[in-house]
Amino acid sequence: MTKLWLSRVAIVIGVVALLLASIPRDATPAGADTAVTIYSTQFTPVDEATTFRNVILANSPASVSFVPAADSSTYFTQVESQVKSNKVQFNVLAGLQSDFEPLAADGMLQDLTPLMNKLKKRGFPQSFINLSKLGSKNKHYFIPWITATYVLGVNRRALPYLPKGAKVNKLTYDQLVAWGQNIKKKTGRAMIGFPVAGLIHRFMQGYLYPSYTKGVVRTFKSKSAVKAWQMMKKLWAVTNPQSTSYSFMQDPLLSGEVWIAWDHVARLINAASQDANDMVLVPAPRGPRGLGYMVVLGGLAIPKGAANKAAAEKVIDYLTQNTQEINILKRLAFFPATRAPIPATLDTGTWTESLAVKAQQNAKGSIPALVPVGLGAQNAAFNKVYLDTWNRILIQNQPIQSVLNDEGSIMAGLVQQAGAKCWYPDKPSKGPCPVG
Amino acid sequence: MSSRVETAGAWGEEVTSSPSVPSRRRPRVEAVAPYLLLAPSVFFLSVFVVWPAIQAIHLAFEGPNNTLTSYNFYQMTHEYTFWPSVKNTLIFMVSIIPLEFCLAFSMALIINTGLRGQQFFLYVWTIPLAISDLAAGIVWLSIYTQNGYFNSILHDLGLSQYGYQFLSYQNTFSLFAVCVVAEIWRSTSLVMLILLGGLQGIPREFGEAADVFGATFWQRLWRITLPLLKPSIRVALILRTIFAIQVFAVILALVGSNLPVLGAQAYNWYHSYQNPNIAAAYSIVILVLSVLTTAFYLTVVRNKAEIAGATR
Amino acid sequence: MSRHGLRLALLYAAALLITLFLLIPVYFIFAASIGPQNSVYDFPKPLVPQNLSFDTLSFFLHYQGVPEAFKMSVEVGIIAVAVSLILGAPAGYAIARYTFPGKNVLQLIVLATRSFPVIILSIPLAVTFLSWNLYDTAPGVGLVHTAMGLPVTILITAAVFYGVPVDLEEAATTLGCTRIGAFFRISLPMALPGLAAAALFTFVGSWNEVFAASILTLQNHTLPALVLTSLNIAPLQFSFAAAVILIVPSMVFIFFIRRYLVAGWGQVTK
Amino acid sequence: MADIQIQQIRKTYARGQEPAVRDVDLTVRDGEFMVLLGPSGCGKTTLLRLLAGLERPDSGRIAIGGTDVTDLPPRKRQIAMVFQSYAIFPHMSVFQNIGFGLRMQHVSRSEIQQRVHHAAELVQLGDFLQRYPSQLSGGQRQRVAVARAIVMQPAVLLMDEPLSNLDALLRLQFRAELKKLVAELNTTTIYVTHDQVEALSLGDRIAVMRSGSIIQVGAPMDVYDMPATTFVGGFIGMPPMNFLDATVVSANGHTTVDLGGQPLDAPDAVRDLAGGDVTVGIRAESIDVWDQQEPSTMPARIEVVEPLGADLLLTVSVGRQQLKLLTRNDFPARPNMPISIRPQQDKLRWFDAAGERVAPAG
Repeated sequence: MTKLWLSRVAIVIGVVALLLASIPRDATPAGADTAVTIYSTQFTPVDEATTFRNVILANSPASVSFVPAADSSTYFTQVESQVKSNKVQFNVLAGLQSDFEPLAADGMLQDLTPLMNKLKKRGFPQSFINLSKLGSKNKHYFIPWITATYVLGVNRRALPYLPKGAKVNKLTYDQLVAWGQNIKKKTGRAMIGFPVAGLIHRFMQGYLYPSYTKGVVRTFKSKSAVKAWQMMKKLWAVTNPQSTSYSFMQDPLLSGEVWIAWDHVARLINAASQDANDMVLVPAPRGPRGLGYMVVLGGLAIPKGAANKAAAEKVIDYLTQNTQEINILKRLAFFPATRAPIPATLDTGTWTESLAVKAQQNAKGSIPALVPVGLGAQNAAFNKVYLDTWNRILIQNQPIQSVLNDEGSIMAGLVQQAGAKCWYPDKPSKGPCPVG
Repeated sequence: MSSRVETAGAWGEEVTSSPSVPSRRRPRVEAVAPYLLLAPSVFFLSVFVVWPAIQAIHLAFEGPNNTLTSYNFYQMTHEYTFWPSVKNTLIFMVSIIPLEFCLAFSMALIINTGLRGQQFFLYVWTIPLAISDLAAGIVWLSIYTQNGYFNSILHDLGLSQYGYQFLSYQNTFSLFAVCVVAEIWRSTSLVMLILLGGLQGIPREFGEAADVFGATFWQRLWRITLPLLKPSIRVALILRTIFAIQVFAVILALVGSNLPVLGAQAYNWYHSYQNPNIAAAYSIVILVLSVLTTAFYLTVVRNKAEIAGATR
Repeated sequence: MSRHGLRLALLYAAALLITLFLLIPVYFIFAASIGPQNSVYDFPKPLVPQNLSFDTLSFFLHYQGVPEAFKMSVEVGIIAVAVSLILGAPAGYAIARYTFPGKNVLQLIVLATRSFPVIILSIPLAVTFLSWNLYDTAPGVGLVHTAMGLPVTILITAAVFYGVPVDLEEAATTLGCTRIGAFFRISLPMALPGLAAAALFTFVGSWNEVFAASILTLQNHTLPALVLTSLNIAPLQFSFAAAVILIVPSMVFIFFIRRYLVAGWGQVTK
Repeated sequence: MADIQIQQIRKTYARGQEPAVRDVDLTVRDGEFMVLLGPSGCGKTTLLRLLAGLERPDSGRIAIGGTDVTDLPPRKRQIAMVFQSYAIFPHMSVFQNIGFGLRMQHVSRSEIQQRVHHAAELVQLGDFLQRYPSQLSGGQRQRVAVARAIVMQPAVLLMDEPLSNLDALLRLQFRAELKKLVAELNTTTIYVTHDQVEALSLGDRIAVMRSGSIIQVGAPMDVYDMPATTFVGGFIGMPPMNFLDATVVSANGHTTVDLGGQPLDAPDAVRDLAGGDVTVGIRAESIDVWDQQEPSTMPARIEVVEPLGADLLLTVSVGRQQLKLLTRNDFPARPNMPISIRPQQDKLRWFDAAGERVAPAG
């Protein structure tokens, strides 16, 4: 009996030891002095983060650990609490302009003007340089780094079903609806997809609302917004109902569950690259007020109280070099925020992407919407308003106007609390942006 | 509770019990010994269970600047997902428990017949006990997702070309069914263990006596086994119900927000929307439901003997 | 076939059916995680994996954050096991060995805390832990897992000590031991396998717990918390591999403690 | 080696309950084998546990070898105990079990070796020292328990029903071995049992207990022959003593009782009970029996015949009362047969209505 028991203990200890031994060691040993930690709202998906670490950071001048943030709100509270408690673990912040904005407003970011002057030769567009001031007069709080947008991914098998007169590069929302209906009629399947468990709020904030109302907050419950939602209801009827659980569209595109999908370029690029023969990327559709689209500008900043500023600046310098910018384009589908020369030999996926992006930007009457600005800790709640609106109107079939009124009052409360002024394409406001 | 109980201890085989030894009074030091031994645990549980519970209530009523308010509850109940999530949680609970009980009871009875391979069955049947709700959700996701294994089998059988959308929000019934199957798969083991523990505490002679008197299998089950098993059944019911009310990771992994439930709402409010007050309000709803169902079981599933005992 | 034989056949058929229901999903998740990475998009999926490849598993294991989360999970588990044994074993011993006023009430309270929803505890504790500097640390999560595991530890250890006859301790005291000496020389060695079972059970519980772990951590996730927060940003194969990694260790542990599980839960209802 | 003095020991387990041991006095002489005998629940085990120090008395004193040990823990009392369940440590080998107590006393390793081997030889376990308890039979475990106790060379050896878990044959064999062993060791021994045969065969003296009190202490044959109460008479002996109810009749300075036809002369001590009830006790083997009418006998009728081998056990009715008697196996007994019986006058024991013996005086 004792022997049996001993052998059992041995086996259990063995399993524990195996478990411990099987913990893979960290690939990059953390050199204490030069180690730089990047905290980022971008490249958070598992695939992207892996590529970022293994490819983009491969030749970095310092050993870098890359920490993806759960979401913008977490990012904000985390940085703010670290800076306030003076225990800053992050050396570099990577995020969207909208992520930096509330941090700068609360004085959490260092002034990077000297670095900006040093890096000016990278050739940032003037508009980006202006944005990096984040409303201040002459301080630059972040270095422009990457830009990205959202487009449609289309499986070529859907092309035969295009409605008459519609061109896949110049779709309107009504044509998209007709296209979906056509597919459903002929194949019996709903083949349009939206990342409802993913970035769907950006679709409403940057595409649907600007295209139909040329606004986001001021026009939230307007008549034209109601029209937009009426169109959406028709579109939703030919949308794959599994959309409610999609967080990225490349998976369902690749598996053939959907043929037409809207998403962030970085979340479509795998489909476009892996299945280059079947997949094309095209500009988002246009609405009655124009082609609303959203460009996100990502930058790099340094939080106040961060250790090792020199190494941090070196890392920022490194990441904005042409090689890295082009690598990010090739591998992660974010475009350079610099004048990095785009090579002619991009892979097919990235190439069709760049075409789609350009077409979207150059389209007549395009409305480049901004990522919501000035909401700070209310970001998550603000996005939730859009998500709830989507769910209530499309999934629960509640009456459009009353949902918009309901959610509009919640939104008004949030904007008020955050004190956020209007952002483009809404007309500027003096105080908190009024919900209309 | 009797002062000594024979259990399958490590040395159970060679230990023969002496006739019941009455409880023994010990000198004064020993009279406080049990309290001293229990004190650390009680203290710990107070700090990490009782105190947070009080805190939760406070948090749920906390407004800006430390004021007290019921606004959190107002906001919670006016969220469009609140009532659906209450409803879903309750339906989930009500549909799981009877199914799971029948299955668990059958499993316990089968093991208790002492059939050959009993050890093997016991091990396999307790495997899900090792599987977290999160992992269970993912496991069933691999089966029920549109291009998952279930649809693959249907396809191979020629029953479906592209597969069914079991996880679509439109198909409420299949959403529920999928979650219920996954949860039953994961948690029946626990119920089986509790029932089996109880079954093994019932002396075989009772059943044999009933056999001798010509009782059929069902009569025996109904008149001998079930009444004697009541304490186990009650514990299993209470634990199981409370866990069902808390259900969250299985559903998050399997159907995401297509099926809002209270646990997932609390998680989302804390984690995604960064609002601990409303999250706490949700947890209070969970607490109230738990207390109500426990009280229900305690009054409904009672032994006559216990009622007699209570008046003693 | 005789009536008895028929009944036996039915019994085995039922047992087999249940076994299949419980095992097949485990088989599928293993099958889903040992293909090459993009086999997750295949439809229809082969029921027997075609190309064996550990790509997916190794991708998961080497994904940044996973090794750390793995380590965190082990640390949290060890803390939970250690603290709940140190606190719970004496309590279990007291329940098994002494009769004292208030014993039944105490036992009931201990059991009640087990059934207390962890959801309720986590949220206020997250707030409290921030001020105690325990937020986002292994001890913080470990202590909450202790609170969840302690009641069961007490019950299992009580069952274990019930199984060690009082006579043995008394015999030791007549042979020259003090009461404490008798405990350490006789009861403890005999109870060790049972205590180990209680420890493993606590470890499995901690290893699997996800709600408290994700609420109480931000960057230092445990493995399940990491998987949960990655559900929306990870491809399917990542989740599948995660499920396998989560399942394997606890399956092994359960194998060793299944006997005690029956005894322990049997005890609960006494 | 030591004597034991127990004075006015009382033990109550829980408030409001009857005491398990009530104000017991008992003296055990040095080297004596004292058996505590009684039905279950009579307090005999409690008394033993009080002696061992496993229980603390409510009141009263216990002295071993002239030292007051009432407040001492078990390990300081120089006692050793054999438990009913044997209480063999399952995680230790036979050698470790037997040597456990010596190790606790920090006896040198070589001495432990030597003493354990000696003790093991005494109980014929020499070949089993490396085994574990799970590899032993019930009888062997019992021997380990005994060896573990005697190896301590205790002043007092306490045994709590050590044979009760053995089957009948083993029990018989062990009884003799135990008696020889204890006689050789000459250790003061207290032995608890509910088996009167064990008590009679083993003890130098027997203390019969009932409801927490000692009713009678005496040498086995004295207790058998002269039970202090009807309880003792009924508890000891197989078959138990016969008890016949009778009314005392006093006439002409002669006291007699009528047991069914034949008046019996009563001793003087019974005379005081004239007109009252008396119980007459007689052992089954002290009744003479004839298969025909005899003068000055009582008529009786056989009801049951049970052959016991050497003897026949007859259940007979005398008037309305029943009694059991033993006779030789060549007696031509059949059910319903009329017979004549006569109790041997000098074997008659007389008890008053409360069951106390009134005659003959002890």
